[in-house]
Amino acid sequence: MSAHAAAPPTVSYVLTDEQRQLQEMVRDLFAQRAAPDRVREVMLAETPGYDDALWQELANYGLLGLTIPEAHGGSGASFAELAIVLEEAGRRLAPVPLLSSAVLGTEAVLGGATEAQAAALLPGVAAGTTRLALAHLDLGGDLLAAPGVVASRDGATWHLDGTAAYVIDGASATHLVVAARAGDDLELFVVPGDAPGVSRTPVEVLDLTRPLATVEFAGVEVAEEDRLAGGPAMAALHRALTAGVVAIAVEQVGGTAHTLEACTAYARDRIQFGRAIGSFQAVKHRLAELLVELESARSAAIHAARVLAAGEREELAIAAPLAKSYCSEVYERSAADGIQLFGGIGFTWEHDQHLYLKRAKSTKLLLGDPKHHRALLGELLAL
Amino acid sequence: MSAHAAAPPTVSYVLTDEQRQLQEMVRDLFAQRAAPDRVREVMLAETPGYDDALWQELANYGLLGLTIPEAHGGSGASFAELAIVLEEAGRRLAPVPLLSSAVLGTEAVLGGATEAQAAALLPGVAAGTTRLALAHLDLGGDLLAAPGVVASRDGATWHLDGTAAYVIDGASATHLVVAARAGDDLELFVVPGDAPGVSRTPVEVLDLTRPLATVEFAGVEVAEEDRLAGGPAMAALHRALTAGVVAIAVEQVGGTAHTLEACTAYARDRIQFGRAIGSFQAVKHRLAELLVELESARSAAIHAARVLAAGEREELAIAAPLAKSYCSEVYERSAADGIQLFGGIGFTWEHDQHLYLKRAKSTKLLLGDPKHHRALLGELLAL
Amino acid sequence: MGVDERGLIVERIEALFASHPPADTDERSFWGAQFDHGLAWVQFPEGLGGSGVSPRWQAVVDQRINDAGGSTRNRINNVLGIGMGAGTIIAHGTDEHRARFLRPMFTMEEIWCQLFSEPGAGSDLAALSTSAVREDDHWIVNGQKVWTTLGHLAKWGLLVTRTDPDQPKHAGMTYFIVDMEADGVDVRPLYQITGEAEFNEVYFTDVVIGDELRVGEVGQGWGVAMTTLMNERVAIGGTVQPRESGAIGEAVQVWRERHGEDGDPVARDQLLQLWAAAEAMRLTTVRAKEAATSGTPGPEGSTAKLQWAELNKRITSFTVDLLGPEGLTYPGGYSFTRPDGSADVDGAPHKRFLRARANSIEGGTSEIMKNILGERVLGLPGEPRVDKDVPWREVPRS
Amino acid sequence: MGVDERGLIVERIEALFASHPPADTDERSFWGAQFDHGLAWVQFPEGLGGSGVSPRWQAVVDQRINDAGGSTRNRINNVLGIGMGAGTIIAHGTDEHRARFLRPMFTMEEIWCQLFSEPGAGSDLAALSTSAVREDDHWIVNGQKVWTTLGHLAKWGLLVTRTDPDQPKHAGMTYFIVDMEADGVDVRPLYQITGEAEFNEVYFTDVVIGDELRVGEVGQGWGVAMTTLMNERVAIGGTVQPRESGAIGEAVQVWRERHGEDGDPVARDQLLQLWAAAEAMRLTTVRAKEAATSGTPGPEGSTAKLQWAELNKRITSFTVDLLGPEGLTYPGGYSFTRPDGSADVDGAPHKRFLRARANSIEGGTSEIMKNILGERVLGLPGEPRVDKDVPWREVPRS
Repeated sequence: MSAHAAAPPTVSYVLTDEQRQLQEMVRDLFAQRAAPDRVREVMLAETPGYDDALWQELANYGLLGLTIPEAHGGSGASFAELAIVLEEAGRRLAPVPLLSSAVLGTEAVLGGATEAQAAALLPGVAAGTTRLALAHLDLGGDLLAAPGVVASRDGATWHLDGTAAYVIDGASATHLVVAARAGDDLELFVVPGDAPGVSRTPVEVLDLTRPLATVEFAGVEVAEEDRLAGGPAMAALHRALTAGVVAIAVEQVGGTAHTLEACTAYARDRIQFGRAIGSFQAVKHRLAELLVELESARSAAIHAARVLAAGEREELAIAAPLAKSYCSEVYERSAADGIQLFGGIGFTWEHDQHLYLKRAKSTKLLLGDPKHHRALLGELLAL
Repeated sequence: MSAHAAAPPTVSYVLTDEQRQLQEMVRDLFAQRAAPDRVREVMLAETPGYDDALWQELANYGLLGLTIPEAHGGSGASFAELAIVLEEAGRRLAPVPLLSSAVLGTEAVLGGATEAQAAALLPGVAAGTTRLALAHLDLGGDLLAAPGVVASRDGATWHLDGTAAYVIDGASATHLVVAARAGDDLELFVVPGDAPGVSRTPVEVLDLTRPLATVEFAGVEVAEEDRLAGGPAMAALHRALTAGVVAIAVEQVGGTAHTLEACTAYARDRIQFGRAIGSFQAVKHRLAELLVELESARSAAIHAARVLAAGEREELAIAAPLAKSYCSEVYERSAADGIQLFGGIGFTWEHDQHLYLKRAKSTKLLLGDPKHHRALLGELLAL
Repeated sequence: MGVDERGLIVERIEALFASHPPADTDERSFWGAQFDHGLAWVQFPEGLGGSGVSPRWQAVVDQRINDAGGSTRNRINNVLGIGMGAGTIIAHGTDEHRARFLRPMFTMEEIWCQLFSEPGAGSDLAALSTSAVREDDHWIVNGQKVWTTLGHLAKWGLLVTRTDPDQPKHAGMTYFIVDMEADGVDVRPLYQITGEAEFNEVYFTDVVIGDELRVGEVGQGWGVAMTTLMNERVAIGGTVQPRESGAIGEAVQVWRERHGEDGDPVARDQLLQLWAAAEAMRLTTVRAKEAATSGTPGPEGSTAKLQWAELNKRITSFTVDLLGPEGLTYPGGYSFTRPDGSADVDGAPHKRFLRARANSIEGGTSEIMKNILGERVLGLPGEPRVDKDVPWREVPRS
Repeated sequence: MGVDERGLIVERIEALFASHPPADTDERSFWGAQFDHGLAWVQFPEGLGGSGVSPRWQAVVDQRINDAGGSTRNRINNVLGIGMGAGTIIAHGTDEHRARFLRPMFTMEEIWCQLFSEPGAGSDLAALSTSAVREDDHWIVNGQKVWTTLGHLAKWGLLVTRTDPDQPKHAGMTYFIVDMEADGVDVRPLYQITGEAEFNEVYFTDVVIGDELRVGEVGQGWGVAMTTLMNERVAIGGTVQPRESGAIGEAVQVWRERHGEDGDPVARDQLLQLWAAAEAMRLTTVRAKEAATSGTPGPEGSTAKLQWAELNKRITSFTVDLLGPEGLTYPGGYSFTRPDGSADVDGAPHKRFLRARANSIEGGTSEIMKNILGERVLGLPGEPRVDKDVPWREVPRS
């Protein structure tokens, strides 16, 4: 029953002064550098699928190594700080590979690499020159399903064959962290994105602001030293995915907050029947409900990010699926309601609300949908 | 795939002139004889648990034998006409054992009795002097679960032992139609309510307008001639329960219609902030949604009643669970919203809305809840 | 009477089929003959494509045409004319309008579009500001309209304008038929969240319309527009579809293909909830159709529109969820093209999910529909109005 | 500063515990001493039960008392006084009020009730019509109040009256403390849908109240009442509960007892949806409590009240469904009794299901809460008002 214990008091929900400064700085940065026109420009460009200048700027501010130890070029902060960046990125749909590289890839390396491997990889990640992507799904795409890539060993060399599906930022990453089956075991390999035998095909995605790729491996040779050998690969993968789940929840809160703000501003300005539409209860009450839902979602996401940062693994096992299931549904509902609240204009390509709807729908399905996470929660709570 | 075929065109949704006259007559009758004060008087009285004078009046109008052949004292109409009576009864929560006697009991006899047994029983049912109740649930109370009564045969005499739970109008019925296990078979027996060895205990019910009883059988002797022998008992029981399910859906439509009408009238009259509350979108829109839901529920219930009346068994297998699952949820939502719309007064005992909420909750759970019926539907549709 | 009507209609169908075998006649010729036989809109007067009988016989006619291999696709492909414009012209047009416009509308020689909504006048249509100023025997029109289905294909448009800004908003409007090929009419594609441009924006710059193309009296445009809109709301969601068709049919198909009997029980229960709601709604259209004895669309039509819109949104969203990770994709990509025809929806569930978001906006938002149901059907009082009884030009707008 | 406050409070707790060991002192004496040590409402001034520090230290005090075996049940059992009346008296009362009422309120020697709502003034509290007419140094009160929790046990009532019907509705009210044992006060039980009478109706017939019991200026009653209501809405739903307690705890218990791991997956997913919502809401109260640095309750409290009410209704209804056929029963029957104490809910899930229906009505309906959130938190404009700026007696009422 210890899994039932309430959140430990070590977790604080109030931002420190430093965290508040970080939040303001990042919010301003994305407001300037990830304005809607820029987001659209990047998302409609053929390549590279992200905004490299903005990415470098994030690196310059030390925001790509928040969870990376200082010894490996990071800032040695925590996931609580990274969560602040992710929320603001979600608010603007910032076109940078934070989820793939700073969360999924970094956590997989932190969990699975030897000290030497970490020392070789992570400084580049923190500097923004290495961009990681996690390739762990087969074509069926179930979370934690047997990966579609098989690794076979030949002396000090491994060969990878098969297909990894729905790889986030898979086409633009410099390195792929590949989960592969090796007999009955799972192994993680770090493979350059342009290694011989690797072919990467962009997926036609619903959410153009987050590129996905299908990555095929045909006899790709990987040296044994590029197999993450610091611990059990399954645990490292689990760590990466749990962090990914929490990151998505935080990002969803940012998107929901944006939706509420944008809709509220519109409801104050838009006049129909001689009145601002926000004076009609149909609009006002829906926005009030959205506010309530947003605040709850924010609580769930912050809680998960804080317990992750605090390393409270038992509580994280509850907090992560709680956050992912709850925030996904709030984001989807708010993004869809947003279209309705904006009315006809909200249904046009030129209006931004659809970008949030598509992000909401995609993140709801990514890394396990709400039902999946509730089932996890049920197991943990023995319900 | 034939189960998928759309409703056959033989079923008409428009009332005939005769049916419309019946509807008006019954509506007037219940408006006068089942006014709220009278309903409360009957529901709070220790005995008999129903309004005998009203019951006799229904009998005098021929309304208790609508589905009984003329040869057995009925009017030889159909379930379509009975549905009209049930909807109006549901609208007023009329304190009469229509569901137990005119639907469940009558259908069990019609389905299970020999011609001679029907001739002996049904004229009394149509005349209102015989009131049937169906005793088919064990204490677990699952729909169609193995009954809690066991029948053992000794020559021409049967002995019944065990407990039947949640028997609708079980304490006041003159006769119980008892489903009992006899070895691997199911049998139906008709037992006088005051037979030696039968003890009936009223249940403390949520919905005081519909009494339930626990009926215990201790070595109750039943003659072989009182075993329904006209056909397989399981089929007769299934027929009775299907009719009961449809009857409840129809009754739920009546209750929903009453709720909408009462709330709408209140919303027109009740003034707050210098305006009728029905002028506020929070109230107006909820009532509009309720109207939409009511009309759909009505369609589902009428459809089920008509296909039952037309004997279209294949379509009935879809229509009955559709109606029960859909109408149950609409009724519950509308009855609960009704309390909210009436505000504080709706939370008082003296206001009638709670009687509808309790009826809605009870009928939702009675004879299988919505999830149960959707599961049935899923099997039929092979989903 | 019903017996006489049926006899008349059956007789005319047989005459039509004898002279123009549906399967062997080109569409345009057949529709012309159908019009001439009084079978285009059976409730219309003789000589105007009708037979002066109850509109319920139209379903019999269309069924027979389809059964005989003919086409009724003109009703869809020229829906704004045949479904909405024709009734408006019959009710409010001149004899010249009726003689000039109805037949080529029905034969699809001339496509029609509707020019009501504006950027500042959506739900509050009566706030519209596109101006028409009279000069002698013609009017000069300036302004912008949006959400113009088929605007790029249309020959004629149904246009509502502001002709007197000093009247209260509902009193200063006038309704016209406008030639979409006239000078000063600029039709631009309006791309939607699906990546397609099903609608257009239409800009009017000093467009000249002869007074003979005015429909109804000057200042009576609101009443004429209401006739058009009532027809629209009946057309949306009010037709009887087969069981398990449309959005729920697609959901069932995805379920069977990808999940089936071993599927997640939670998703199955959600599917069955939607199935039940869709079927209950469908049965309501069956019931409403059977109950409808007159051809005058009333506020009941709003029930179907509201319910259909909300349910369609729920079902199409659920269907994408059923796709699992494939829900992350958009098969075919965002094309930025202009689809053929009108608002019919096809293609992958993903596109239908996005397209359905507009269901509760187009043809009257769900909020407006609830106002209508609450006020016109349930008799609830309206809200205090700040935009009535004052000149249009003094009412705040955005 | 926080360090000083903590030190002060800890010191006072220790002094209190030394002189009055919580486990060994009778409740009334202990609460009196707690008041005298400035630990009743820590944010209040010295001498009035307070220590003049941030209200967040109150939680520390109460925790310590509970840990030491003492009781804080006075906060629940005299909630209308301690939770709402005290803050009102501090903010708007006279020094005499503060000296006379606070201590016996805290010790529960005198129970308090609230007399705001009327049959014709529910959500629209400012429409109230109970009249107070001045005669020399006293007032004569006539009218009816409803929903008076603890009315039958109370010594004192917080009463809002209409003193000037010719003023606009918000301007003509005056607030009093009324002696519930005075002549002309008639308290009658008000039975609810649970079969119990948790509330009362209170009738006033020529009740005399001395002017010294007026709170705030004549005509300023609305502002005083708002202070009371803000405290109420914070009290409802705003406290931090343990995980899986309250309604969701009961639902989980029913699930474990009757369903458990073999239970229906559809019901399990519904349970988990509710669990997640309840936990997210609970975490919000944790977060809000941590963020609260000042003791002034603001509109944020409305979030918790709205969310808690709606969720509690859903959970308690779902719990009855989990009971299956036992949901048809009402264990113990409808008793038509008056329960002890205030609005705390216990007993079978059936009764909690019924009781929860009032959650979204009492203390501000969910509709009113949404107006407040929309207007005060989100800054959306209000609706056009027809009941302002005109004399109260001319505004339509029901």
